[in-house]
Amino acid sequence: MLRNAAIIGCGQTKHSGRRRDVNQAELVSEAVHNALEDAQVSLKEVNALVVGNMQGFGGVANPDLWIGDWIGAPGKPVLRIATGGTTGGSVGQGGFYSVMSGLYDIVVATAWEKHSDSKEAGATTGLLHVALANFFHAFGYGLSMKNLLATSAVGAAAGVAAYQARFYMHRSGCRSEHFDMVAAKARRNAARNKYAHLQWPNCTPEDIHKTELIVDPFRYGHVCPASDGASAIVIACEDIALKKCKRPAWVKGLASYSDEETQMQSESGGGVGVLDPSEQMGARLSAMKAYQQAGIKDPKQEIDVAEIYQPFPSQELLFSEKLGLFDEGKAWIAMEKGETEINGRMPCDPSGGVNATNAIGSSALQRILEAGLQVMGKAEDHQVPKKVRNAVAHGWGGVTNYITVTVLGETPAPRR
Amino acid sequence: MTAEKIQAVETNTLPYAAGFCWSTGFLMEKFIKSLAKKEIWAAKCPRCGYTYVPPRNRCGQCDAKIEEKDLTKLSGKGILVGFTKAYVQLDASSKFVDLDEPIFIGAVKLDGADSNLFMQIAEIDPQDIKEGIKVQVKWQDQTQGAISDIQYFTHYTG
Amino acid sequence: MQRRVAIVGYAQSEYQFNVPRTREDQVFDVVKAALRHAGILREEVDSVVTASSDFLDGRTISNVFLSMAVGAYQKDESKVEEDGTGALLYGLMRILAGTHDVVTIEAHTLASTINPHQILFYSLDPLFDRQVGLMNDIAAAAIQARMYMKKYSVPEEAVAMVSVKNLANAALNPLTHRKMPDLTVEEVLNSKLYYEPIRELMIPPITDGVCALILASEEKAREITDRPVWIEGVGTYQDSYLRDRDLTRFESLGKAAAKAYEMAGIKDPYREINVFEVSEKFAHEELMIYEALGLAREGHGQSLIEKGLTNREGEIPVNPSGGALSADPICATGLTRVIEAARQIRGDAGGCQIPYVERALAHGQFGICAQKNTVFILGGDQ
Amino acid sequence: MAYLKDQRRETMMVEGSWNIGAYRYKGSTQLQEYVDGLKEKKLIGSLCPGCGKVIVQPRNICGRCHRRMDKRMVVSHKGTITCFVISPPIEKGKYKIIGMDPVEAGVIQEGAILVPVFVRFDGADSNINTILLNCPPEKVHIGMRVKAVFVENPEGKLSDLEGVEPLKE
Repeated sequence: MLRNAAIIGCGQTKHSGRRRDVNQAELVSEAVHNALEDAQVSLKEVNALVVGNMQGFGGVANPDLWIGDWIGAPGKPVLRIATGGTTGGSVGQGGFYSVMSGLYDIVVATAWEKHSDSKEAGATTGLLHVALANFFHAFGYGLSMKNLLATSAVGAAAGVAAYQARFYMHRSGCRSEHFDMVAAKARRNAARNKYAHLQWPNCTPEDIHKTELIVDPFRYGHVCPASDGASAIVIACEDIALKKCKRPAWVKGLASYSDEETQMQSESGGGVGVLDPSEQMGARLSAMKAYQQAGIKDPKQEIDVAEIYQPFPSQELLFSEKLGLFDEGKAWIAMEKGETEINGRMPCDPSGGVNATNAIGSSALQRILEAGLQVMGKAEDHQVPKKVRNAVAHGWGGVTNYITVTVLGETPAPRR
Repeated sequence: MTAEKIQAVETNTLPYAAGFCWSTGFLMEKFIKSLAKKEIWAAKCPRCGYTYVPPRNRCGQCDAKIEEKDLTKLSGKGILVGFTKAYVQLDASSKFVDLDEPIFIGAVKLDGADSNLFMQIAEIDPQDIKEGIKVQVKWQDQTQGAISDIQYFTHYTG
Repeated sequence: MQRRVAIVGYAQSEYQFNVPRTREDQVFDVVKAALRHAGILREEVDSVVTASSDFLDGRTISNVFLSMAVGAYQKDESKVEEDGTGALLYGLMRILAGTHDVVTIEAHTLASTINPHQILFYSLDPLFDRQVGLMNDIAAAAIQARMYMKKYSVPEEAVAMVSVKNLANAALNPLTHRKMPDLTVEEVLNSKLYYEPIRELMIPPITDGVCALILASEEKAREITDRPVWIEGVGTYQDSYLRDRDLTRFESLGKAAAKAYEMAGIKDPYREINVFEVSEKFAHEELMIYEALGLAREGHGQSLIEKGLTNREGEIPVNPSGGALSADPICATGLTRVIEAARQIRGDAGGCQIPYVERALAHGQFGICAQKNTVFILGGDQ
Repeated sequence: MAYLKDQRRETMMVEGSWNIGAYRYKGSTQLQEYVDGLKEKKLIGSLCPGCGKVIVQPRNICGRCHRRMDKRMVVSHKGTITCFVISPPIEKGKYKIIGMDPVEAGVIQEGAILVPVFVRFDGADSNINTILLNCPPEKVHIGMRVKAVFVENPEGKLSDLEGVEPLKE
């Protein structure tokens, strides 16, 4: 890195299933202005904006053209980045690169999703469209409804997640009950985060276990909600960050390695060569690169808190391993011992994570934002009770083939 | 089988449209509901005075917050600042089809507002449609609190 | 800029309507060709930035099945959803940041998938303009054209001359879509009226196209090629939404150009830049672009075309490749302009070549009535 | 205790749509080669000349090598289950797939338990997503040997491959 950048302000909206009190533009504006207020920066001082959502969910094409006027875009550079589930992570990283490049000094990165604007339940519109073009093509070759049920794992939202969980269980020895524990933790943590969606104080694994089975190994209680919400961060170069912020969250490493799509067809109905969707080479590579930039040699010791993108509880476990926080196949054992609780040795998703709040386009930016809050010491009720030197934020998207990994810390990355 | 032989085929798409139900927010809700009373409300920025129609809660010029108290009622009369005569329109299958009768689409600056509204201009002799003429709202006979309550803009009756 | 960055290779598909090949196939071929043109292997690339749009491609996460085709397997990848010049800017930022050295930039739209003007209808304010249901980008451009022509007394003929110039230039470019070497002003003015005063030959054809280029840091660029094309300046800005803009001028383009000139140390673009490749999505826009780029005073863009100054043989050739009017694969249009400008600097532009090009300007736009504009200044060695 | 509620006044809505039916997608004819193979009860994959991987169903491009996969291979009917999930008994009105209910459409019997699986056929370097037949759900395990089950009279459709069933070796 030739120039340091840091988060100096964070803003998000209250997330819920129906933020019908505002329209899409007002929702985004709420988060951006919260962030500006937090950073004590006016929109006039902002040099550029990086924005993003998943267009298909909100039903507005090129939403920055319309929404831009609510967030001071006129007369500013605006870059819209969208990479599926990692959109938020990519937007955040786009913001970091904007400042690190030396082209801009203060940049606002914002991402949002408003699921309730879609008539179809949950995220189906968007998720279906990922595959729709391919399904249409395959119908021409006699794709049956049974084939479709197999691909979608009988409707377990993102079908591949259920398969991925099974692969992980087989490899690590973890059981469905451990997913209950992760989900219960997410809801308990969310109850301490005033912006989160599914808040359930004192939720127990038994509460989750009582919910109906979707498809073994997943229950309804395991799955993330579809939320309305937006998040925004203010990113500044070194001089300004030091001037404006007592304890900025420095970007120490960032990477977004892609892998081959892990299930379904390639563009025209072909197979894929990833034999195990829980292998996640993209996550491994991204983490390696980001830690290398950050000068982190042993993430187990040097990372103090992790914000992992876990719409499904299995993913908190398997991705924490890919991020090097636990040994392969051992995350669930650490979780059983309480190491991933807010007051544990390696807190994972103290905010509740995506499992409690999923405004898709924004979710991965929220991980960066929450990691930033932990470093800045501003996470209020869900602040981890220890010194946070380094925090890692993760995002996944696409057909579990897109990854973003960002490392934030209390000091800038060492110069090479 | 060589790569050259691999051709693409066009897929038959199913007749499927994704539906959306955008929430409007408070100011826009007031705007739409007031159309039932044949009222047009605009939002005047408390800081710079720029007046938006339809209203919005954030000023794009100076970034000030705009609230319900900043709403002002407009007369529904304005000036045609620009227009075009449309010979085609997009049909349901997203193709351009010829209109039986060309229509006029105008950019109308309502008195007291700074935004332009892009609406149909009708019931004016085509030769009289020029930049700078005064126009006013033609309401539906039965207004119901929907954007379609504004039928089009037409000649100014004073 | 913190580092010097150069374009070291590029490739384009043939721009046509309804190419009978899949998206994946076309993207693969062009990226492969760009790597070959640069003379490097996929393994040497650090990062890939693509530009495409979910709405234009008709699927959420439009890039999800293309990662393999663009050569992003286990590479640092991202996607912008706007014009390809946005992807180029993002790729440039990644190199400037010092985290990457070689970046592939790819942009595509197969506009035959759906009428792209429908997508610009979908970009309207959903709470009002989309409910009214009258507008689209052509209607907006028509209102703009009329307002501009009225304000500065621009005759229809001057607008038609832009189409005549660009479509004749296109005849010399084997890749482009609409080629009309013998087109006359009368023919343009007799073509089908869409929205007065905009006629069929003042609108780009619906085009499928893919283009890609390879960007490298100075050290890498010197290793890869003897003829790097340097990025000397860049500027990008956005305007207000349609309702709250002065449609008779491209304010954001003016700012973008000023910023790019400042970075490149250009005081007098008219004399210091040898060729201009601009994205004129409607014929009248090119006249307004002249003004925004500082080549003519406000309202005087018409005189450049009338005097033939922007012809191939003129003092400031604009769009010798045929411009966006000859082929408009939406997200790829701006990146195509960059590639055409780079070809001019390297002397590789074939029939479109302008003699003695040292510096070139490329422009990309996105949105209704060019709401978002990006300008790049490119230069050769020396 | 249960979930905390977020109460706020909802504003009115306006509607709109995105017409997916207006798109004209293109797909590759490589799927035709695959279904032609199914008609003869053959499972066809593509071979990458770079890394030697065989992918079923065939695909055009090997991302690892950034090369075209223009060779074809036939893989075995026998394979191994690499992954599975088990559905609860499927009830009417529970699932919708592109607006259709599989029980109502008669594709699945009410109360049936479905076991979707990943199968790696011998000779392939990829998984195929299909359904396990003729096996009680409690018996399924990763590593289970299976063989392909075709419909009686294959017509050259993707649905010709009905699923897999346990292999008695």
